[in-house]
Amino acid sequence: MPGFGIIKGLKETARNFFGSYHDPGRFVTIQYPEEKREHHENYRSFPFLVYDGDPVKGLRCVSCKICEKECPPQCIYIVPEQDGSGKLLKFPRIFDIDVSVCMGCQICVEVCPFDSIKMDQEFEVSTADRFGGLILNRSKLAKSNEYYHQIRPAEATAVDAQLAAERERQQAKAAAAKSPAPAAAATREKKP
Amino acid sequence: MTPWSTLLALAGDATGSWLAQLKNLATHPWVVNLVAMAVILGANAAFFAVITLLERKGLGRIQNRPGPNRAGPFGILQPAADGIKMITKEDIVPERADQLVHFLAPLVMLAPITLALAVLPYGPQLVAVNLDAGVLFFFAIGTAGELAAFMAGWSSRNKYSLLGAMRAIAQMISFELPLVLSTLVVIMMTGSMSLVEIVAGQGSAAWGLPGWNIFTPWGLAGFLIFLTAAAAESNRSPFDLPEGESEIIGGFMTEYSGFKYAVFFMAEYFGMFAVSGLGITLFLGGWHAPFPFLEWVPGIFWYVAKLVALVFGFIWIRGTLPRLRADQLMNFSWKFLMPLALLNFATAILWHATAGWQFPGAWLCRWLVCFGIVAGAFTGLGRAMLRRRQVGPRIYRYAS
Amino acid sequence: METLPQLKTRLAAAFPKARLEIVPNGSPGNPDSLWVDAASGLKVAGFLKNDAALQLDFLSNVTGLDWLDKTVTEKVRVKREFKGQEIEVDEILEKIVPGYLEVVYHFYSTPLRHGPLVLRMRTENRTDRTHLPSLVPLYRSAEFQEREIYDLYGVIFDGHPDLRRLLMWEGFADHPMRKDYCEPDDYEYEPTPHGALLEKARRHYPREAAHG
Amino acid sequence: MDQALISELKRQGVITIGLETLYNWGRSNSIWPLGFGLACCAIEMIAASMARFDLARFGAEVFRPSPRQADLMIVAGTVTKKMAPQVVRLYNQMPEPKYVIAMGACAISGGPFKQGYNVLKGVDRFLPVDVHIPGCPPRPEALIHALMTLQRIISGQKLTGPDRPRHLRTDAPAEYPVPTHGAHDLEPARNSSLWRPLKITREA
Amino acid sequence: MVDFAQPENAFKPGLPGAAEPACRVVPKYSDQGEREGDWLEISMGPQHPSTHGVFRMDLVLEGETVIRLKPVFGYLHRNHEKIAEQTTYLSSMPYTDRLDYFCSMTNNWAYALAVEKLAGLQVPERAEYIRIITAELTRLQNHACLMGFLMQDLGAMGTPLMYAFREREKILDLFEALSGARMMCNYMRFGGCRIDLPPGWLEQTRRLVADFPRFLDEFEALLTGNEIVMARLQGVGALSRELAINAGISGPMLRASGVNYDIRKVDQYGIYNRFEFRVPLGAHGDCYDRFMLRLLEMRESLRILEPALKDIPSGPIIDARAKLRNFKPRPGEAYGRIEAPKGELGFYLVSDGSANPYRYRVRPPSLINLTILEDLCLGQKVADVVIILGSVDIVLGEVDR
Repeated sequence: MPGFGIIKGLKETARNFFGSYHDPGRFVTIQYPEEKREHHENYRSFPFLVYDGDPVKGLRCVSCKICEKECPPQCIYIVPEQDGSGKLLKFPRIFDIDVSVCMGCQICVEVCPFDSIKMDQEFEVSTADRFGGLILNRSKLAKSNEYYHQIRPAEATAVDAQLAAERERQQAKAAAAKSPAPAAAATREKKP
Repeated sequence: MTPWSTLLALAGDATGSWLAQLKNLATHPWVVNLVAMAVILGANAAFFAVITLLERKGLGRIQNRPGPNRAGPFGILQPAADGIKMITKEDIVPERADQLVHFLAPLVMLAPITLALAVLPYGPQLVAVNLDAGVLFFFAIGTAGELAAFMAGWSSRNKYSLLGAMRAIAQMISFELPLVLSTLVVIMMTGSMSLVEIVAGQGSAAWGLPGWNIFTPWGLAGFLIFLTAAAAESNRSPFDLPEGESEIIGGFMTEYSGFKYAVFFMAEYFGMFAVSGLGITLFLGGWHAPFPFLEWVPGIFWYVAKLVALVFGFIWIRGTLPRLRADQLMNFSWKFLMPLALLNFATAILWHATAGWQFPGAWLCRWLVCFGIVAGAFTGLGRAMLRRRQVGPRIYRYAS
Repeated sequence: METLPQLKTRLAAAFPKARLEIVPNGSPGNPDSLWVDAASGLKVAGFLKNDAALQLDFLSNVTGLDWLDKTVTEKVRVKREFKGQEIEVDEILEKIVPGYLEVVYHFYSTPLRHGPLVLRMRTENRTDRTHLPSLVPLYRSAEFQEREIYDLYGVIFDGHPDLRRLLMWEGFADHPMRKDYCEPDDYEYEPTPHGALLEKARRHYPREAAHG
Repeated sequence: MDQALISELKRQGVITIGLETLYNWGRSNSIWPLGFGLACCAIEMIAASMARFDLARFGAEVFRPSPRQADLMIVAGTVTKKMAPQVVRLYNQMPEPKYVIAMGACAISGGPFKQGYNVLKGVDRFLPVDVHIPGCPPRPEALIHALMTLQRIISGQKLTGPDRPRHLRTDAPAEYPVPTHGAHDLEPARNSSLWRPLKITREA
Repeated sequence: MVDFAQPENAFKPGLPGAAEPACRVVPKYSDQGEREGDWLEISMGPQHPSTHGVFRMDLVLEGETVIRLKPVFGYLHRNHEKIAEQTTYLSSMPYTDRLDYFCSMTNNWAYALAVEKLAGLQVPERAEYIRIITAELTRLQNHACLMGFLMQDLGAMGTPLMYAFREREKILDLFEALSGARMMCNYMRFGGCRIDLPPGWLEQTRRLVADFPRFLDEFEALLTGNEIVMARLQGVGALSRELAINAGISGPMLRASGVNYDIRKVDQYGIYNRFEFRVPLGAHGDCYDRFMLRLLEMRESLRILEPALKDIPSGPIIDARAKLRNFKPRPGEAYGRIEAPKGELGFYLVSDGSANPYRYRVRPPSLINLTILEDLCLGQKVADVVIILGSVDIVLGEVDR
């Protein structure tokens, strides 16, 4: 009978109408400013710099400029710190990220060998200030390792473990360079 | 003396001497008419505000979301915010538009519909103008909307506006016919063109059931035809071609901004209230309560309840159905609704002729026979229309 | 599908005047391609389409390529008079090999489900003799792709029914996908300039340019 | 009316609302966007108006297809040079008061595509942008956040005085010049009266 | 007076020099002096509610009948290919997300496939499974959204679109949990995938796959039997089998015209040969067939997903030889293509041995599927143009690149 298909459709919308009052599967709105969805750990928005301890001195970044080079839209700008004699130090004097260009692709995170740049989960950054509000400088970018743990617990723990292992290896190497024999013994001891 | 003046007079008597002195002035026909106009406009405008909110919330619920809920508690002030914004918005008239016609079009749209609203009986004694030929007046005045649509489309000097206007004219004229034909049945059966009398004729309830026209086979068919044609007349989905967003932007309203657009918008809703009101009056018993034991509730309540129900039906349909194409719309009107409406006459005549049947179960028998005719015609015509266009469900095969 | 050398032999037999050449692909596992001269390109494509063993009726992809003029240095042994006697010396000659625009077609067959067959055509140079035959009379799928190549590379397809710019606006003068295209943009506000971007924005950022 | 009188009236049960407050409230709660999507961000804009996020809660789900009835232009996506004249024209066609949200990196600055020859490096070279949303694309929540930012901006506007909004100033243009397509680039490539980039100062 | 809608002007494939013009000849309409006044030229787009972005069609109408249609592209031409030639291979990966911004996963896959062909990388089995799962999920959400948008073009006040987006959000949640972004996943890498599945992800996906048929049933009840939908879609924009092949149409649109050509079956890239799925075919090639085929393909995608989610092995997710930095494939060229939801998405790469591709070309299914837009629209009503365009399923990011 003609018209039956229309009635079937009407039935479906009516079901959704009434369902929206009792069935959470049919009322899917998350009323944003009051309710916020928990982001998954992997969620990413913009990069930030991780520091341990001191917000300036504790930055993990060594100003190697790999991320600057690899960043597809070229939104990172790094100038390394120089000491009095003009020698470049392993520390960024300027670290700017233009979030008005950043596309959040995470490639800087992937290529960083020092686990110093990570992806943030902050997305409420809309602003009326075109020039001031959209360039993140070093102080705005620096966020503590605790914050990193807070937003990405599993990943941060893994990174910490890796860094600790790395440091240990470095120390062991340094010790080995100083006095070969005891260091070798130390490494042997560590093995289960 | 109209009910309004009666009310005023009563109020004057009750409150005291200074108001009583106003009584003479208050019963002056000019004052009475002005007050009636103000009440109709005010009440409908308020109702319009409520309905826009209801529509946005209802559509939202159909679509699994809450709809406006920030402006005021539960979003009830949303129409107010829209109104404030609309009124204060800049009014743009395109440079090369026909300035005068462009200005007049919204007014020409709104004014006749307001007049049409004046002849509807909202309750016992609650009719602004009780005309003997109310139905005739309603249709005569209602057609002016087509003129307004064309004025708007022509004067805007926009191709989409023009397309929209052309569509609006074609559509409204085509659906005028089934609309009028479906009401003629009621006029024929009631024997009056006065809306007040038509409502009065539906009051008598048999066996505690309402005596509304919709409970007769010709009334049911007439009502469905009327509803379809009314949706088309008021440009509601699935017949919202003249302003089909996805095709021709805003149709004849494309170039209107600010308050003029709001007037168009309002006129469109007023138009919907008017035809729905006519439908209620003709088929749904007007202000009558569904059952005699509910008669103590004021008639205006029933009228508004029925109006809200009808409008909600329109919203429901709008939330579900896609729109037809222009030529399909014409086909639908001329080759489906028209024959059906004509056949409905025959059914009504049959119903009238068999009124004298006396054997037990005669009423049911009459009902079934008449309904069978209409339903059979509906199915046959529908099938034929779909088959002619080779439209139907398909079976798909898979690659081996 | 038959191998490319087999096909080349068959084509050479069918079109004795056509110049055919197999262009080897340096990447292992990927098919080599067949280079056809512009004059017989359309005929060869028609053969590929209608041949019963090939039935390459699906022209999937049309690509433009820009090969710049190359300066080739080669060592030549020449005889020179040196202190009265003739000796043979090595001389390095610099020769400019004219660049060309190339169009690469990828054909597939829907009934036989094989492919791709890669066909290439080259223009004579990059400047004034950039005509190639259009394959639109055979394959409608080339219509927009050839327009795109005309737009971005400047290859003129003879026989195309509607050769206009596809992506850039009418009145645009350049062919931006060419390797030597220089964009007109002015990077006056670039807070993070470095690398290629700094090259473009150098006028506005002399200080950054200095310390690189 | 001074504050004392207002609070006194409030104590008496009379709530006074200034015309300015009412006007700003009405405007900010009924922002109808132009149904105008350019690229990827448009999908997130659509997603923001869909059931999960529901822009309608703010009264802003009425995506008008005609610029004449719209209040807000959400520049959602890359503005190419080919498209730029149309974007400016659409803006000019909108009635005052009108607002612009630059949604996503491309609309703000050209974003990842800023090195393209056909990409406009930020829509603010031709239009006055009220709110910028970085992100590529910004989440739908970020769009809602931007809408709330815009609402805050509107609510805080003074209708008189030197810092009244653009549409009430006589010296501010109601329309912006539409660029034309030249042989190599847009002509002009930017609206110099509008686009005044800041001199970049680096923190030492 | 030439009637443009007449079939003799329709395109006939053939060799040049044949009696009939092989290529469609469109006379300039302004030559027909006496009828000029009756014609209405309108420019639909670039800002139009149903052009799916910034697409423009120059229409000539007689009444409401289309007698000429010229698509105009380039309003979203953002120079993806040029930028890719100036950056490294890896840097182009996030840009591919922005090609067809509904289907970033399949775009990633197509690009990764082309580079893997170029560099001879092997993809571990687990990564292949993940790729198939994400690609089929992408297909589900793309087709669902397409149908929603098509209904929007038909004028259904957004309700089907809302339902489609309701389901899409669930899939996007999965993508976000996996890759970190809703739309721009940037998930695949040359020789595998970026990160392994997060814990619980498979379970969530299984639940989604189990629930999805309910949504499909709802959609079918809402739309497929609806007389208005049938009347609007059936018999509109019919595309013949010959023209479809000749014009390089691919994807569901090609199969709607009755051509059995699914690259998942033909090329058997990835590990599609391990899965049982059927290829639905249309008989009429009209809008309704295109619409229904997508619905049927969604059901087939579910048939791929179920065993894939069950059988997924553990193991590495990326080829150990794949390098993230200093990736320089040897000189050569490769063409990799996959069956993206919109059609055949191919990447043609030419390497000159440096870190940047010498030529990076995207074969955009959306653009090539539009080749026949004018043929489909001639003689139809202007209201049909938008639904024909909707049923072609284009995304402007891919059309203009």
